[in-house]
Amino acid sequence: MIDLSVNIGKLKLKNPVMLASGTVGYGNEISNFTDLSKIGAIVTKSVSLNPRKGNPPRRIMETSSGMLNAIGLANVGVEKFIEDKIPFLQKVNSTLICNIAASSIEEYVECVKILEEQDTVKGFEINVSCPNVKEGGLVFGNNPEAVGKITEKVRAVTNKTLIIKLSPNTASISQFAAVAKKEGADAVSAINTLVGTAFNIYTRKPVIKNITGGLSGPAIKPVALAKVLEISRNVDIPIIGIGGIMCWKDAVEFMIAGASAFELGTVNFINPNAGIEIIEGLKKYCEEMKINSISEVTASYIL
Amino acid sequence: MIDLSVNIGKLKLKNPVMLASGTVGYGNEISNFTDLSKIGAIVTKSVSLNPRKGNPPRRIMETSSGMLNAIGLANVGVEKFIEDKIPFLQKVNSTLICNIAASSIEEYVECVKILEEQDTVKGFEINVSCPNVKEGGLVFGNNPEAVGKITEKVRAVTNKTLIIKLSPNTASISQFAAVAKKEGADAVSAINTLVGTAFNIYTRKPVIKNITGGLSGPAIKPVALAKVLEISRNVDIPIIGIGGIMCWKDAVEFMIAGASAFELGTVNFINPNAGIEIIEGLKKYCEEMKINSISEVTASYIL
Amino acid sequence: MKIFNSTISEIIKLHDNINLIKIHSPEIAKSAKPGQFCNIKVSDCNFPLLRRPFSISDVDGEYIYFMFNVAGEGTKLLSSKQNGETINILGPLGNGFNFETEFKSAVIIAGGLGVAPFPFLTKKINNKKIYAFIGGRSENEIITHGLENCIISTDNGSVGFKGNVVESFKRYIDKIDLGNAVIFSCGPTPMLKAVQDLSLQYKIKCQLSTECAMACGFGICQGCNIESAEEEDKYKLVCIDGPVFDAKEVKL
Amino acid sequence: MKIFNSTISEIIKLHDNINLIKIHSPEIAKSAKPGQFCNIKVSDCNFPLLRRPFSISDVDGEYIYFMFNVAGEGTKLLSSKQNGETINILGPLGNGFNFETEFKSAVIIAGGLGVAPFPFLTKKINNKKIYAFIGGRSENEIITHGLENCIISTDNGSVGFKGNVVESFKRYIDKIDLGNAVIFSCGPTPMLKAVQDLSLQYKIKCQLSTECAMACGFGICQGCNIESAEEEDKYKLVCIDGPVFDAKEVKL
Ligand SMILES: Cc1cc2nc3c(=O)[nH]c(=O)nc-3n(C[C@H](O)[C@H](O)[C@H](O)COP(=O)(O)OP(=O)(O)OC[C@H]3O[C@@H](n4cnc5c(N)ncnc54)[C@H](O)[C@@H]3O)c2cc1C
Ligand SMILES: Cc1cc2nc3c(=O)[nH]c(=O)nc-3n(C[C@H](O)[C@H](O)[C@H](O)COP(=O)(O)OP(=O)(O)OC[C@H]3O[C@@H](n4cnc5c(N)ncnc54)[C@H](O)[C@@H]3O)c2cc1C
Ligand SMILES: Cc1cc2nc3c(=O)[nH]c(=O)nc-3n(C[C@H](O)[C@H](O)[C@H](O)COP(=O)(O)O)c2cc1C
Ligand SMILES: Cc1cc2nc3c(=O)[nH]c(=O)nc-3n(C[C@H](O)[C@H](O)[C@H](O)COP(=O)(O)O)c2cc1C
Ligand code: FES
Ligand code: FES
Repeated sequence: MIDLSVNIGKLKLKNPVMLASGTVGYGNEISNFTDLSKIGAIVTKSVSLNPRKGNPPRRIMETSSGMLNAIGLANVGVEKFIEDKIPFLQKVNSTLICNIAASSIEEYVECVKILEEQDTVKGFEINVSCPNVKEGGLVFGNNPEAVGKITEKVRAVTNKTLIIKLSPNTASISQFAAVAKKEGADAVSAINTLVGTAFNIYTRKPVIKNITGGLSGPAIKPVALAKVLEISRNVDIPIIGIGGIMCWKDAVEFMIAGASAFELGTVNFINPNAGIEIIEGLKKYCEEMKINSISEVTASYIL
Repeated sequence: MIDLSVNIGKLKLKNPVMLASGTVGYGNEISNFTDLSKIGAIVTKSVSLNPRKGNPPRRIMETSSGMLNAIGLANVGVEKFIEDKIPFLQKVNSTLICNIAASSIEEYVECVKILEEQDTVKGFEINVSCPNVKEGGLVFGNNPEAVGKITEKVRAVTNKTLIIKLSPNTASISQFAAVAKKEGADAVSAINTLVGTAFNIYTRKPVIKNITGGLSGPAIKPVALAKVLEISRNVDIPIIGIGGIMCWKDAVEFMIAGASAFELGTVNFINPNAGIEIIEGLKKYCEEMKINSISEVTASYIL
Repeated sequence: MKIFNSTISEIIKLHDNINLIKIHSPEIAKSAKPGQFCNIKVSDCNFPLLRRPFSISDVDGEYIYFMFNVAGEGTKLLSSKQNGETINILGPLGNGFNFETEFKSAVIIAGGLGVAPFPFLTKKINNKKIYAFIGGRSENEIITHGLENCIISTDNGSVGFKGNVVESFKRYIDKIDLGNAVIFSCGPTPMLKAVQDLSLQYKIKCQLSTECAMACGFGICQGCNIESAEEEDKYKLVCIDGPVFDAKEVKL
Repeated sequence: MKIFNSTISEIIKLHDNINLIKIHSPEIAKSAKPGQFCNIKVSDCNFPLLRRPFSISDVDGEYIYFMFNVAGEGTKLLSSKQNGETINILGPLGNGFNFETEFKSAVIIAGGLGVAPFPFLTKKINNKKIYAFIGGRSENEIITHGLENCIISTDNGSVGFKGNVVESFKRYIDKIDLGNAVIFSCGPTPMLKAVQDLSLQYKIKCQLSTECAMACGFGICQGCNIESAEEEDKYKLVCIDGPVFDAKEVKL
């Protein structure tokens, strides 16, 4: 029997497959296509203190091996999240991580405080890196002090696993990982989307109403892997790898590059059962490579 | 008759199509496939003061809609460049821009000084952003002071058109463009490649010997467009757009986003005649859109 | 609503650029409703990355049909499929037309490929009086396959009424018992908008099948939002709240 | 050396996984030399991004042949092409084998798909004594199409000598007039390395057709470097200095 379980700080996941924020909704729709109880962890769509309408259409477009999105953190707000969404997520026998977005440090703290009470919520992923909102988002994500401050303040109000989700839109992501570690984060996740855009050449307007959007999908995989590797080589903190994972081979690459677990994003839109297929692939890989525990793969790179 | 000519500082190009550094060699091989005399400008492979052997194999790999490369600035050195390469480039009736790489500010200056004497060389593109060398490259590219210093010192020794080639591996590319402008650059080019990597999941080694490589091709186009737009909205300096251009439509997108001219990179490997085809495409676009001069397209975005 | 690997049994060319693809898919055939769509993976690899949404055009026994034109890379790949190949389909998705209310006549208003969902609907409402207003830019955009009582219009007048499909319908406004009619419309957004305005003006019941860019097709990406006419603070999602909306529900 | 849109006339299945594609390309047919290759665009779109290099396997009148197996996405697409489709080919590229020197016997040593360039070479040197050592993992990797005087080996012994192709050749070392022979070898790098070592040890003239990742195939990307055995300070490029190298020229 191969041990697929992994640890993220104090949190034990039954396997390293996590579903990324903003790409699984609140779990209910995707559960028509896949057995969520087999998934290591589910990260909710970013929740903010108050409901957000999100950006006007058009919010998405396909690019070469990728997609741009500017959803703008549309979400029901923390109150309704607890009321309407947690009951379903509770029944799913996975691990629930709540992704939090905010426009101010106080809002992060407030949100976490409220959700801290919820037993179903096993940890927080703090989104300091959303490229698609005017306030917060990258304003925080590109400023190490701000990331440090947010980590410190949120850490003070939660005993649950604390993950800081980092932006790739920076020269030195490991600097941010180091700050997060210093201020008490249990892990970092990398990467959020890259800032991108596209124009309609006849109207000369941006295709995405928000002007820029976040680039995700296989196009960004090499960048995401390099960011994970950079953190792994420089900072001793568990890393959750994200970016362009489409199949188990991609997932293994992320673990080799330093990830303890990984999140599936865009692939959920195309193959909502990808998580389960990846679990199968990981098992076969471990068998073939005579690996007893998947966690041995983490940061096993030979440079 | 549509006017395809554009100005980059004092330099007038017959059209905005430039061939990017490192993707046309020194012009001779690609001239088997295309008529270089019709191309707006040719940017040479980065030249350094002394010859460089470059990185050991394996140097390249394909990724989803992109490729990683870590050539490591292999080049013949400035002396041999003048002796062996300029004679051919002189005969080609295009405009020659010399791309310069160096490990120190002094080396940049020395190189430019030597090439300043060459009439065939009409301008310099200063590569402060190569991700694939240990010294120089991104060490400069991610430090605004260093970029400012290099620009200032090089400006002092040349009257030719001076272009600073910027790295996308940074949170705020416009900051670098602003520094370049302040220190006297005539233009900036954006973007160089994004840092990326890939692993062989069976050997656990990076596929590219250099560990990381530079990601280019259509995968990065949305990112490149966003960087060009960012500079265009923040700094008043001519921009040369680069990144994932495969056809004339991509080229028009870059011009709309703010570029006065653009460079073709990876596409040359796949279709070495792409430059000519893009010129034809631009003409038809201008006809259809009733544009008299292609330069009207530059920064014509409606946000 | 599941993912299926289904076999293509035939690709029929209706016009130069318009194809009807017949796929063996008993499960979807069984549960599908007119106006629903499927999200199709047109290749086995990561390119094109996203699935492509297509209305279920018709259902016949265990077979389902999609009608499509070659718009870009994805539909080009789809059109070059061979009989016997398998294709990955996610569906059926969306709400579909509501045709189980009381009404006497169905007014179909379709522009271009907007006819796609109507062969199936026509089958299901064959006890009603149907008027099918079919419009296109020119003759080779006019598809009447699987439709009944077609009233044709073309922008260039190459066949039928010269003018757009909404103008074509307007000529009949006095002739149809609009109080007992429902408009079912599908086509380009500007056309839908004209139909919507008309239906509100004349107080005709009206259902619009809308289109927009989609990533998932089943409610997890929030990429397909559309302005709600009823709620200020929330968008509707075309993929799960639609693609068919009551004309009063959305702002186009 | 140009870019051509050529027509596929046939795809012949030699084995389960091994195909021979016949293409009408008078220009390449006219100028090609054995050991040269072409860089082929296997799709009309940006995926897969790069061209794929394939040795010119044979030339017959105005037709050229490539032999390939399905390795990944690119070769999968290639294998699913239809007769009559056009395909974009850049070539011929590289230096090719040098067979215009004085020699009496040609020793071909090919592993797996390494046989690809040898039907063409065989045609050009049919006045020489040829020994064709053909190796593969098992019987279904053995292709003798277009070859002469084949001595077969398989790793699993399912056909011919049981062992690798270099061991197979070694058994003949005493039987061939090696002083007047030239080895022409193509196959996986570890095999080429063994052939190289052997040729240096026995002082046999030897030409190795090497393989590596390529972006352009004609000298502009510098992606295909290989360590030179002669110059410390410079790499050679497989695409223009090779793909065929004298065994003394390169470090494998
Ligand atoms: C609910 C729904 C039902 C549809 N039903 C049909 C149908 O029955 N027949 C038919 O021919 N077409 C239909 N379409 C449109 C069809 O999905 C597009 O024509 C198709 O996605 C184009 O793909 P492509 O790769 O060929 O074009 P490309 O332009 O290369 O596609 C690029 C991207 O744009 C998106 N896109 C392009 N055009 C459209 C469009 N009109 N609507 C939404 N997204 C688009 C694609 O999904 C893709 O992500 C429907 C769309 C929706 C949303
Ligand atoms: C000079 C030369 C001649 C060749 N001749 C033949 C031939 O006659 N018949 C044949 O079957 N194959 C030949 N190959 C190998 C052939 O190019 C690869 O099998 C093919 O590129 C695989 O593409 P893919 O998309 O199917 O595989 P993938 O693995 O999906 O390709 C991914 C990437 O890796 C590269 N790649 C994969 N395998 C190889 C390889 N072995 N060598 C170089 N690059 C590789 C591809 O070009 C591509 O960029 C030759 C290679 C070279 C360099
Ligand atoms: C449509 C969409 C919505 C997203 N929404 C969020 C979000 O609300 N919060 C967040 O932290 N990340 C969000 N992301 C980013 C993903 O969680 C992930 O970091 C990114 O997409 C890269 O992974 P991928 O390439 O596998 O998609 C979103 C991504 C997409 C495509
Ligand atoms: C193989 C290769 C070699 C390159 N070498 C150089 C170089 O020597 N100097 C430089 O400034 N940029 C170099 N570049 C970067 C390109 O000039 C260009 O900025 C980048 O590839 C993005 O454009 P593209 O997506 O069109 O390829 C190289 C790119 C590639 C792919
Ligand atoms: S298409 Fe993803 S939510 Fe509608
Ligand atoms: S493949 Fe580009 S230089 Fe050889």
